[in-house]
Amino acid sequence: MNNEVLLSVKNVDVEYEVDRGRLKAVSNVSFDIKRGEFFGLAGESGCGKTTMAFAVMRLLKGMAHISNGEIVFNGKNILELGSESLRQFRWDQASMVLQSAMNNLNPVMTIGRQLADVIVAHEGKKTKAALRERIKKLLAIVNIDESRIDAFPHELSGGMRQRVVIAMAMALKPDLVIFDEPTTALDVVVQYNIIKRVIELKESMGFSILFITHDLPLMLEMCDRIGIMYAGKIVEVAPVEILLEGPAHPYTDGLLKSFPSLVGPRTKLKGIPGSIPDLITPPKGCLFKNRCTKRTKDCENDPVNEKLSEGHYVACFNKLNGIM
Amino acid sequence: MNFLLPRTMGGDPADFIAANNAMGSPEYAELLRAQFGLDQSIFVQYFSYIRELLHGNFGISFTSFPVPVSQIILKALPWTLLIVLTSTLISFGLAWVFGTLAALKKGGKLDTIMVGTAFYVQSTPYFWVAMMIVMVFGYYLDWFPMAHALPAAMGEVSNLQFIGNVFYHAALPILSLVVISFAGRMVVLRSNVLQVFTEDYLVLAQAKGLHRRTILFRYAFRNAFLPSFTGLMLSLGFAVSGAIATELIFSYPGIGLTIMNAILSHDYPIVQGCFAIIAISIITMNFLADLVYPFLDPRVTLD
Amino acid sequence: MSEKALIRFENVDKTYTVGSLFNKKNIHAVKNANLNINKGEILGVVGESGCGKTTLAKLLTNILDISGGELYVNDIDISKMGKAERKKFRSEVQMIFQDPFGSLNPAHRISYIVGRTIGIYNPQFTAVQIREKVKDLFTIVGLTPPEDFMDKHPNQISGGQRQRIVIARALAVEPEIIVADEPTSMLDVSIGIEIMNLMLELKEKKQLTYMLITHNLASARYMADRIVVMYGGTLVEESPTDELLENPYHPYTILLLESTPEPYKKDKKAIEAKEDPANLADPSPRCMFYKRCPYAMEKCRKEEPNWYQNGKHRVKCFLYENIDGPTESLVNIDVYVKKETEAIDY
Amino acid sequence: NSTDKSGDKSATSEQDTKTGDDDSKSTDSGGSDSDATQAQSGGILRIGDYVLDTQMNNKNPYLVSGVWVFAYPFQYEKLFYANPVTGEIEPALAEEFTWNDDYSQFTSILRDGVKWHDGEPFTADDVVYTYQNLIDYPVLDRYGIGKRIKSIEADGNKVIFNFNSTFTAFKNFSTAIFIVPKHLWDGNDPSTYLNEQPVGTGPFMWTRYNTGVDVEFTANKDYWGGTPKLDGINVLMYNSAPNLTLALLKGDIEATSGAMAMSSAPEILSKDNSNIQLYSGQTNFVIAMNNEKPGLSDPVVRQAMVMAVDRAKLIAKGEYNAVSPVSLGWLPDLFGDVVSDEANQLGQFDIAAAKQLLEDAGYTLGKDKIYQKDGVKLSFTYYNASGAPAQQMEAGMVQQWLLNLGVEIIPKLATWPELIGLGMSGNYDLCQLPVAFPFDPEAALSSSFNSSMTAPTGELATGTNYFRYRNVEVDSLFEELGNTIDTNKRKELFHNIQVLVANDYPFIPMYNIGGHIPYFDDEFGGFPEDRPIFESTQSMINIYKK
Amino acid sequence: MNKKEQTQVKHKSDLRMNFEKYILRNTRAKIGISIISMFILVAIFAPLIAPYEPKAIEFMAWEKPSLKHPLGCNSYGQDIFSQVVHGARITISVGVLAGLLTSFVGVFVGLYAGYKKGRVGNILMRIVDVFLVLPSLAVMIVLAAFLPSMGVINMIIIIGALSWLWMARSIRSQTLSESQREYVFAAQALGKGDFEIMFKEILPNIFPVVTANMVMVITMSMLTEATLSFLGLGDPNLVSWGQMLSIAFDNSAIIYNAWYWMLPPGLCIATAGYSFMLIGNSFLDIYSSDRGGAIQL
Ligand SMILES: Nc1ncnc2c1ncn2[C@@H]1O[C@H](COP(=O)(O)OP(=O)(O)OP(=O)(O)O)[C@@H](O)[C@H]1O
Ligand SMILES: Nc1ncnc2c1ncn2[C@@H]1O[C@H](COP(=O)(O)OP(=O)(O)OP(=O)(O)O)[C@@H](O)[C@H]1O
Ligand SMILES: [Mg+2]
Ligand SMILES: [Mg+2]
Repeated sequence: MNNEVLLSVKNVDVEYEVDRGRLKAVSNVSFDIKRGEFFGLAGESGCGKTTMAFAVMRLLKGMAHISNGEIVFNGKNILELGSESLRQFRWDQASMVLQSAMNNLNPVMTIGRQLADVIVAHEGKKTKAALRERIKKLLAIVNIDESRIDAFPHELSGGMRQRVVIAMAMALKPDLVIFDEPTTALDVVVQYNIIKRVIELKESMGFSILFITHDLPLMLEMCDRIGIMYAGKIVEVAPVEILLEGPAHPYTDGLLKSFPSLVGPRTKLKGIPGSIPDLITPPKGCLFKNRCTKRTKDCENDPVNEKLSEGHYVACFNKLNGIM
Repeated sequence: MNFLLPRTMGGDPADFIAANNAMGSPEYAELLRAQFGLDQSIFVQYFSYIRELLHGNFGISFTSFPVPVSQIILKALPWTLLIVLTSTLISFGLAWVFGTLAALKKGGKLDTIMVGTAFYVQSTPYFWVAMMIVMVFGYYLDWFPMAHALPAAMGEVSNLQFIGNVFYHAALPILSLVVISFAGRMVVLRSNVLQVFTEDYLVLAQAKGLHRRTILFRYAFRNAFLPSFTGLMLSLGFAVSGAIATELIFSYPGIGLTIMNAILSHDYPIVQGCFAIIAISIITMNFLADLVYPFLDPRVTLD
Repeated sequence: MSEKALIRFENVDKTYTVGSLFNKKNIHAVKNANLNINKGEILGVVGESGCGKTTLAKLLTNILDISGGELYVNDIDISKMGKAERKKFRSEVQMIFQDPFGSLNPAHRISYIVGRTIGIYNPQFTAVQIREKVKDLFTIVGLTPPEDFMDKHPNQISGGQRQRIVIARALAVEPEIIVADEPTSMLDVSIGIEIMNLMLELKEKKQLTYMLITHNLASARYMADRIVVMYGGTLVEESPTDELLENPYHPYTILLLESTPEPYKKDKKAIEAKEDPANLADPSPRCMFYKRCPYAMEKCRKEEPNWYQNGKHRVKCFLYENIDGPTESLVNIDVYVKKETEAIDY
Repeated sequence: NSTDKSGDKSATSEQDTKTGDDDSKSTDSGGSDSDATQAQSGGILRIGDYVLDTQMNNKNPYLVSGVWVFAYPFQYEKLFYANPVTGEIEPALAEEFTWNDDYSQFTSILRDGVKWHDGEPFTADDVVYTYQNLIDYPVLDRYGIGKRIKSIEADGNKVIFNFNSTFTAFKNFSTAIFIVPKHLWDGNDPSTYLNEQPVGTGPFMWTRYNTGVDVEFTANKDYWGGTPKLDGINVLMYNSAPNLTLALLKGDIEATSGAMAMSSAPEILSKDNSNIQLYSGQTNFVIAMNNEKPGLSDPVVRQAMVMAVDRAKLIAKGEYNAVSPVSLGWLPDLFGDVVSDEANQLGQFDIAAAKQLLEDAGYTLGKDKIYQKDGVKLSFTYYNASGAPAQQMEAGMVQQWLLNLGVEIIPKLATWPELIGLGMSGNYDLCQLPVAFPFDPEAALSSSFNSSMTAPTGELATGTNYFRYRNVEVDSLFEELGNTIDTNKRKELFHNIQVLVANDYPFIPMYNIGGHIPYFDDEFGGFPEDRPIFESTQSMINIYKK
Repeated sequence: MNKKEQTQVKHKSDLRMNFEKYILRNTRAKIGISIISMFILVAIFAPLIAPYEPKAIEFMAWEKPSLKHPLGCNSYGQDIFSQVVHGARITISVGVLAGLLTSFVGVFVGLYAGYKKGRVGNILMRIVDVFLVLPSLAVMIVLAAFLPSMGVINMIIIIGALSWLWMARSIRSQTLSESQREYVFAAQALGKGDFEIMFKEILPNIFPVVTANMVMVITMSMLTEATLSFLGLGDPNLVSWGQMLSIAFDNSAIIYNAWYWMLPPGLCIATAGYSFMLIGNSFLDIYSSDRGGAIQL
């Protein structure tokens, strides 16, 4: 991993137009991903992770729009891309694996055809033989036997389908691969296998990963750095080691203490009582204040992002662990 | 049921014929009854009906005694099939194209107009549409013939001319059937396409940076078509219902009209025969659909 | 335990019939299950998706009928209950479902949902009494003040609150046994842990017996006294919780343990396992895990292993077939350790 | 072939018929002789008919079901022809006839030089064969002629019919029997013979049927009555009367067979060159009254009800004057001089008088404005055909008139077969239906008014006396009629019967359905006026293209 | 006592909530409701609105539209405008009553076959399938020929007898999927009776589907009424829009250029049906988006 910044998200706001008004699903979010970095994004359901990922791919449509900020990818603001250059940007530079393996693939096309589509769309027409050769190699990297090239998605198990999508994501050697909860529908054993494979691929290819999941233990085991989102904002970004030692934000702390563990004493865990505030009419000040044990009257103001150490940012008035 | 249903109708066909032709003479009606086999008990009638059916016979018509029902039906069926199948295909094709266009521009002008019109047309009485079509295109404008499946006194013509004539005459009936069925189909296909647009694989297809064309034709179009395929086959049953009014209005020699008249004149064998034929053809269609479906949708296997 | 257990599964089978008229298949979702649950105990059931956990739960709550064997609750064979017995049974065994969004009828107010349940078992109660009782229950499950919630519809409250309502509804009939099918898997962890805490608390207060189904070993460890591991419709291992984690017998249990992410555990080895889902439609006797098992023997393909028992710890695996008396685990983690792969390029 | 015009004169006691052909030709073609000569060039007349494909399978003129009656008169001929326009019986295949003294033997002398369409000569054997079939196959014999025939003999060009007893009406009945060729039919069972390719003696020959579209007929150059001026006729098939009308007005056809939407009559007549030929026929539309039902059993009530119905308005509004009225004496114009004028005058529309009649008879108006007497309220069910809007509209008018009179009507619908069933069983109070009769005044009257032709309510009537009408006096007149041979005496008896029946008011007359044939004569001429345009072979041969 | 009142008040507010949710929030539903209310008002006050007795044969046949006769007179000399106004009564009530009848049977059978399954349910669905294969219009004609003539009631029974089939099918499939939802299992585990589950648990959840279906059936019923009338199976003693069209066709209104006779009844049927469809469709839309249906992309 070098220190070159691949993706820089700066003060991005995303709003959904809903019946009751505007829902700010992502507000003022900034973070960087370095080349070759395995970056995780964690947070409770509905905190805006998927929205953020879709914003990076510019897949948001219809009622959603990015109302503020910029997303700089390889030095280019992708929010300014025209439709053809956007098409070329997608997948060639950043690819994405969606949550459910079942529905990621078109059920009525062979996986070979679907892989070929990607290649043809970005590299132009090729001979059939060349294409097949390329696709077989691709399948091989995710441990799928090349004989399955003409299989339909329903003929494969969930894990295999997810591997096919991963192979697809690797096909054009992009700089960034976004995984949006890639394995929640899979069993732990399969999930473990797949993610290990992804890491191997990352090591040898050198792409960066934006990894979104609920599963904090998994993330802690796999990622280099983690961003914690809460109610549309990033409250803390920190390298894994720091988080394991002790996070700075009370929310991160609560989150980490919500996971039962397989090792260590069987102590009682606390969780975080309460729930995410309504994002259409958010309260003033820190959005976490209602659930926070460390709440003070400072919290009525908006906390600002502070850099604590290299790669560690937090937005809180009452940081834990005295790290300062 | 085919057998019982028509028989539940009141009135006796033999009496009716006798009254109209023989001063209502009961003796004469009795003779007719014997000739039609209606003098036997209902069970005997039923068994002979079943026996004949197993031999592929539908019995002999009363009102056009002594012509076998199958002969009557076989003459009428092709015409009905012609207009029903052609109109179904045309309306399906149009619905597919326009449904997709409307779905693509959901909420747009075209979509609003199309959907609104479709709802409206769907609630229009079918026969009325047909009447209006006859009135405008057949009577006032005189672009198409108002009646018949072929020109009168056609004489010997080449095959090409024959086919030309057939479609020239079928134009208005088909148009009327298309107008009516197009609307409903379009709404369905539009919502299918919209449904497909929400599928993850379509989101992924977009993320993949595929060309718009590819997304539309490879991913959206075909998948949107699949759910309505079986419905397409079932809808033929409705189309036959529609054919009754069509054939009445366009003096078209099909099976709908045959049924209608047979019912009105209590000609059980024809009613039975038509119901049986229609049921059989719809069941066959469905069977064919089931056979073809696996080729269209690999998720379904044939076994 | 000399006394008979509260719940006894004796060779319980469950098969689903699926497919069309000409192409019928039997899915053996639960096979030959033998299991006791004692009063006041929390039994955890873990296993991969589709291994039959939910089926087991539905059998115990009598939502599904068993296809073979016997299932006793309080010494009553629940497949042979009469109407009155069934009603009594319903008030003894209650279920909490995985999906708090689906298990509450969105058409009713939550006060009705809970109140109606009380009403069924206490027909003598007046509306006022029921309302009071509902308020009590809401307080018990931590929905305070109850008045704030009474008249809401399920879709007006959060997932965690819904799951609390589900628990309140289960408690409304004052059951002895609660079967919880992944009660927290649809919830955010921070909320889920509270639900687990609530369940533990209620167990003490009300002397409940739990069957807790989960696919997460860590949650099972947090809650359960004893854990049963299922694979492919069969119970493969059963043991008190700590013993299971320390000394897992079955190759599958070990795979499960090693695959569970555990950031705090040092020196984790990278492992890799075959993926080959168990085929529940194949009726031939065998160890369901044999295709994926690094230790698989010829025998595993042809016969079903018997229980090997070591005190309260028992396992169904041919590795232990000839062992008499207590033993350490015969499975070495290293069989799963990933071999080095050459650099990847494509 | 058509030289023997002298034979056109009938040698009967009935008055001379006009010798149709020459006269009518000269009158019709009037001042347009040049057109008539041009006519030799041919032309094909297009006629529309309300006919279905199911009627095209079977061309057996004996059968009554599934046949296309309209086409027979072009192709087949009978011994005699009953002309409904003039009410006379004209010679056809038989040139002359003689009766024996007690009217139990009838000799018909056949026309010479008649040929079948296939070139075979027409002989007395064909006539014998035709009539013998009626005896051998009762199901073909709807008027029950066969059982009255003792024997039939051919003798040169004569056919001698011997009857079991006096059978004065035979000549009338013979106008209903088409003669079929023995040489083609012999050996087939005539009760199921389909007669795929009809061969007759008429002026037009069946050429081709184009399924569901039309039937083409070609002129029979060898027709005994003269070569038809047209090359052929072409009958187009339509499914409904409105469609026929549309086709006629659009110009797809020059004439219709008679089926048309009555309401279109004014519009058709408003066009140039349009005509509608009207003549009475063998079906009376009436509102049958069950003379046995309480209330209706009182002749005064029946009379009042008849008088409450404005028949002229009914015909004008409901049928656009395209039908002829029905007399209370039953017989329509086509029966000529046996029709009683006196009967026809009875029961004129006059609601006030009708009310008075009821009051005089002791009926009183109830609170609901309905007359009643002795607990019997004048409230009747009124059956009417479903699927026939014009009928229903007329029923609505009648209902209103009867309500004006003070009689309550409960309308009910039934299909045509059900209506007939109701009529036969008598399970009705009022029932609006058509009653058909043969071309014989005696049979027409007897079948509907002889008490032997009815049965008590609930049992099936043996004839068309659906009214449950019984009058001893009438019955005895019928008996007398059966024994009377003398024409003048018979005429008197007919008159007496009609007057008696009319005075009993057994039904409410509506109208008589005969022919109402719209046609355009801009391109074709020679349409006859003294005979039906299409029903008579003689008239068809004179139509020509201008 | 007090309690009861309270719950009743609650109930009302519930209804109002649904009303707001399904109707007021949706423009299409609003349009539909307003058109249909207009028709219903016309139907109720028909005698006040119509200038003449609809069946009175009093005027000149084929009169063209004029101030005296806004839509002219028909072939018998009846005032067409009065007929259109009165026709609303019959056509709409046939539609609505047949819709209600259909819904009643369809919901019951659909719920039963979908929830209880079992032999009775299967047989019911077999019957449904058999009937669905036959062309419904033809079967209706047979029924019409068979049933003793009873006018509107007849019509309603005939339409109802066949249209419940589709409804039962759609309700059944909805019930099938609904009964896989966990609240149904929960109800079973709580020992609720089958009928309570069917009608109190499942039914409220598929209510929008039922309503939407019902509304569609109403439209279909009005169309069927028109078609049967056109085929001559209607009750001629009543003035319905279908009956008017039937008579117009039979009396060759085309050749008289009598658009004022042929257009209004057809347009009325279409408009009334259209507004019902609008209502039904917006119900379904809201229902499916309530269920987390289509998320727009
Ligand atoms: N299409 C949409 N229309 C309106 N609101 C939306 C839409 N999609 C998402 N939202 C809202 O935006 C917020 C963020 O949603 P998002 O899907 O990004 O969350 P997430 O963190 O990915 O949640 P999860 O972990 O459940 O996937 C949520 O409150 C959600 O309700
Ligand atoms: N109603 C049913 N009909 C047919 N097969 C079923 C049915 N329910 C479950 N199965 C099958 O039985 C097997 C066991 O299912 P079950 O739901 O008990 O698994 P589970 O362990 O609860 O899985 P999960 O963790 O995904 O909830 C699976 O293969 C499933 O496909
Ligand atoms: Mg998400
Ligand atoms: Mg489960």
